[in-house]
Amino acid sequence: MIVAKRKPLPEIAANLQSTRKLLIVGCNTCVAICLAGGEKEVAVMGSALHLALRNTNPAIVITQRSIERQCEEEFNAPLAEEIAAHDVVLSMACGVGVQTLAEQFPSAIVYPALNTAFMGRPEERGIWSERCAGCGNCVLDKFGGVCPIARCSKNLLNGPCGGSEQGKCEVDPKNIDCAWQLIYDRLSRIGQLDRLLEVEPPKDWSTSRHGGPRKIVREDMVL
Amino acid sequence: MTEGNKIVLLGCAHSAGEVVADLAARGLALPAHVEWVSVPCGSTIDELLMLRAFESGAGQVMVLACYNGACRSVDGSLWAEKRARAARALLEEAGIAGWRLQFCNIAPNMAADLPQWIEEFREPVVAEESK
Amino acid sequence: MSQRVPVEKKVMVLGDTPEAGRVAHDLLGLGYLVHWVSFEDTPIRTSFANSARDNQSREAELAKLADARLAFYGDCNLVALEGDVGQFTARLRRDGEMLSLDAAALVVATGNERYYPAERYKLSLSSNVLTVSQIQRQLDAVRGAGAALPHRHERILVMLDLGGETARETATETLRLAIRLREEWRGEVYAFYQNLKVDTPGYERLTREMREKGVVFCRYAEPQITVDEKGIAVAYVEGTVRGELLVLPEAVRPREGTAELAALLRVRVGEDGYFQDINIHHYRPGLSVRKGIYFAGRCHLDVAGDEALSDAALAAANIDALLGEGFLEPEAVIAHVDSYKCIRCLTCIRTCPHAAVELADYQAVTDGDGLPVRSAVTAARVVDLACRGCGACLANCPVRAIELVGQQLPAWMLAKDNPQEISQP
Amino acid sequence: MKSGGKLERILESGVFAVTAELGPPKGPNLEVVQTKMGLLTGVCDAINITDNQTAIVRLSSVAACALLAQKGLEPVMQMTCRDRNRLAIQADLFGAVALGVRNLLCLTGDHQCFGNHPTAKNVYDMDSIQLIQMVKRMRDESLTQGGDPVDGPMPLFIGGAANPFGDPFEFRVIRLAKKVAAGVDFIQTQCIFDLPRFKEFMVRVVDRGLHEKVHILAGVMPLKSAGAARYINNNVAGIKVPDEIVKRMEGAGRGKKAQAEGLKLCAEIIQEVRQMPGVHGVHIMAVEWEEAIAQITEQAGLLPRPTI
Repeated sequence: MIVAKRKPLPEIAANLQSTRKLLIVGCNTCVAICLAGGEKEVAVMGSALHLALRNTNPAIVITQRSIERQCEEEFNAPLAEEIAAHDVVLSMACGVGVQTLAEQFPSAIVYPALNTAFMGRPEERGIWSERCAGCGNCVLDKFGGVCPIARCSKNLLNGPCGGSEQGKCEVDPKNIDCAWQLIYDRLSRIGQLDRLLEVEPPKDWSTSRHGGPRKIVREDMVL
Repeated sequence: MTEGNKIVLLGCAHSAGEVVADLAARGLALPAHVEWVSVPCGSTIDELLMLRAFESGAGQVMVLACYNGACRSVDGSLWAEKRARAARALLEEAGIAGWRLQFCNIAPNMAADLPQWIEEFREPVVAEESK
Repeated sequence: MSQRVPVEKKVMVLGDTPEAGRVAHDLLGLGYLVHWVSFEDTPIRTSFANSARDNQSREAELAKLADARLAFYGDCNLVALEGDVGQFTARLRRDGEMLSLDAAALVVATGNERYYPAERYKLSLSSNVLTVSQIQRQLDAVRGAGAALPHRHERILVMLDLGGETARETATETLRLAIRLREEWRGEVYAFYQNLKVDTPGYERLTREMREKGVVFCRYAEPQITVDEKGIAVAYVEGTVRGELLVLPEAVRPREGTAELAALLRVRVGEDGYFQDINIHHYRPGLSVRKGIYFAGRCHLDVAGDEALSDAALAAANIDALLGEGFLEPEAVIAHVDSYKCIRCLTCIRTCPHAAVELADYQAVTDGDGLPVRSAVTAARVVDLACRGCGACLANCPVRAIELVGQQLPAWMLAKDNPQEISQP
Repeated sequence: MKSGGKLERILESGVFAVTAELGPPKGPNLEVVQTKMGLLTGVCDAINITDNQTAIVRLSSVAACALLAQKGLEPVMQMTCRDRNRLAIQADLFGAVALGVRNLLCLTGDHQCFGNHPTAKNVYDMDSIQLIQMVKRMRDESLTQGGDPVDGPMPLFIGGAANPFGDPFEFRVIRLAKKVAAGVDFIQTQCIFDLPRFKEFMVRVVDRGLHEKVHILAGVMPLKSAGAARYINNNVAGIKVPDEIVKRMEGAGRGKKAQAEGLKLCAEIIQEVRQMPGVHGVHIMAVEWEEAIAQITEQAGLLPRPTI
């Protein structure tokens, strides 16, 4: 899922000093699951903004809504009237949701309330970590199901570098596992260590963000 | 009670609730500016409850949970403490001094302590008012 | 509004220990059906007989084994535990076959594990350095043969503790052994201690008996033990005693697999590795975090033999307090999930300290004419009978899909939108 | 001859080689480079110029190497993958070769979080092994990474790094073998303090016959104090300073006495590694202490340097 985190309140409030009517729109999919932008966080944001603006903009009226998936126009459509009736929309979705609202409602002022961080999974309750960098050319078959692009600090394809110590990455030994230790352990476990003997050639980054904004067209779904 | 003078006590029914009942039984009602809100356990207390207490007009909020190891639901007091810390950070971001939210562990037999805690908690506000 | 749910008086007891036997024994006495499951192939019957109260004969206890209300399942592997209080289903594997057993409640009485703490004692065992169990076996063998024991040792040195605290169970055994050594071997017995565990039930009586029988007590500050060809020397605060035999208590530790079993049962293990967190008033009497699962004896407490049995009796009494009426009902305050708001994020399931939330398939709802009102959905569900109403799920739900039924809260807290607007007329 | 350079000639002739490290200044102050050049002249065979070492911005290694080449010294240009993509790397290599550089050390590069621009975007378009492979192809097949012909010869002696102290240890020799397969000509190792582990590493290297395919220069570093030893041990991932070395430095006292002990220790380590089969030279990394090189090489009996 997409993992995000709330922006600092002052950064959000700074954009709302002269707003009369604010509509906070949450998203009950990825960002709700990672406890950043679901209905509950929308309510917390509503209260926190009331408190933050109580001296500078006490008359602000805040309406709170949460919808199923903000990246889909169909789910956003019922909000059309309310969006028109508010000065500002504060989106608590990921960057995709924010842009969907902005695209769908061209005259609305839409601000983000979250910092969208990565594609990852919950390691345990309250802890999420990155797993996929969306490079557009999956290499997990070669590396025992551990991604060196997303999980090695230097995205090495012929790792590990010299900074791997006791299974940890030198960039942040407390929090980051050395992806190459994980790759080595996994391949050793499944009897595929020989895969690491080959020199992995430079990656074709054109399928990643480096090839420009990406689009997938499935011809049989398009008339 | 004037706006902003209200103190909300947000507490676990098993410990703080017993204390409040004990005080009432002795004819020692909580001061008028104190609103007592009973929750079943420290686990119930989240940032939203605390922020809303302020939003509803409280100038101060005191969160009361059992001592660690005395919670009927094991981690409730730890949860309440962590949540209070998170709410305090959020209040600070909103420009409200963190000391206005206080977390205390309490046991059912501490009826003698609570009124004193409330008094001490109010001190800075009283000092402010008398200026 | 009565929500009574009838329950069968059927209990599963896990473990092959005297305390497991005591739980089974007491429950049978109270008219319960008992499934007694052991993970080992050791004869469970011995445990049952050993658990007999002093005044009841072993024969009479063994006769009860024929009781149809008691079923034994030895050498089993617990694969999964499904359901909740009132309706647990244990999936067991025995001889490669799967077996399902139902029970309304469950008692864990798996005991602890003995070992010789060589690292802590910094002494290795030899022909003249023996553990309490080793000596006990020698004494029992002689006693069984009915022969008088030859006078073998002039002077026997017994350590009551060494390198830290001794568990109550092994401490009591050591005292008993010291008395037997006096009586049966008639040697001079010196008992060395740093801290006597005087709060252990029966300890004071035993130490008095030891003194009366002529055991000499010596307190030491720092353990100084020398073992060489000449014999053994133990230094204590007033001097040094030399002897021919050194007796050391064994230590206990959580049974291997305790953490794994706890994970299967979704109960907790404390920092010491035994079942249960330390929790002053509710969990000490053998209650687990989960309703309907209890701990008895040495799997969760540092207790000596008799005390383990009384703890087992307490567990049986607790179970009877829960199931004795033949029905269960939910607590006054319980959580409820709005299945249509739930986004299946699993947070409540991961959070519930009582393992009372599960992912469930909600059936479709139709009106009187059979027309659909709500479609089927998969969502979190709070098991009413297992919920303790703490509200941890509610505090963590990211979409506010959970409410506490039966709990009064101010309107400003529950408001779906912000309270300012709610309070405006 | 691959490069025709001095380092290659020395190593090929079987002489025990000495290379040393020169850190360029944090600005365009060429005097610093010239002073350090003076300190290193005659006491080593080639001079490594670091490339934004530990991710701290410094005068570029291309420029410093060009200056060395101009003055008739033998530079080893360090090139990391952190700051340049494959286009920038190749462009800089063309320039360096054109200005007389004949040795290249291919590195992945320290992560920018350790340097003075931690908010920078890193590149890591390629890793060090891919870089080695690319340079070899440029030299031997005269082709760029993209497959276009290279206009002019690329006589480069290709180096790589090896860290015998990183984890997983079993993989370290395999990774060295990958570098050899990719086309590396010489290896400079991470700083060696833990001699038993390095010895074990070299045994595995020799077992695989890698020492016959690549020249291994053992990395050494003089310690200035016990504090420095502890700092390296605690803060530099992939270097371990054994307790006995820390104790020895502690026992030596402070200041000049400690420095003298550090130099002595470094010379001793050089003598130890020189005995190990497969070690063809040493690489001395005296960070911001270039004056130490002359004393170390003197004490280790490595002077005078041959003129080949």
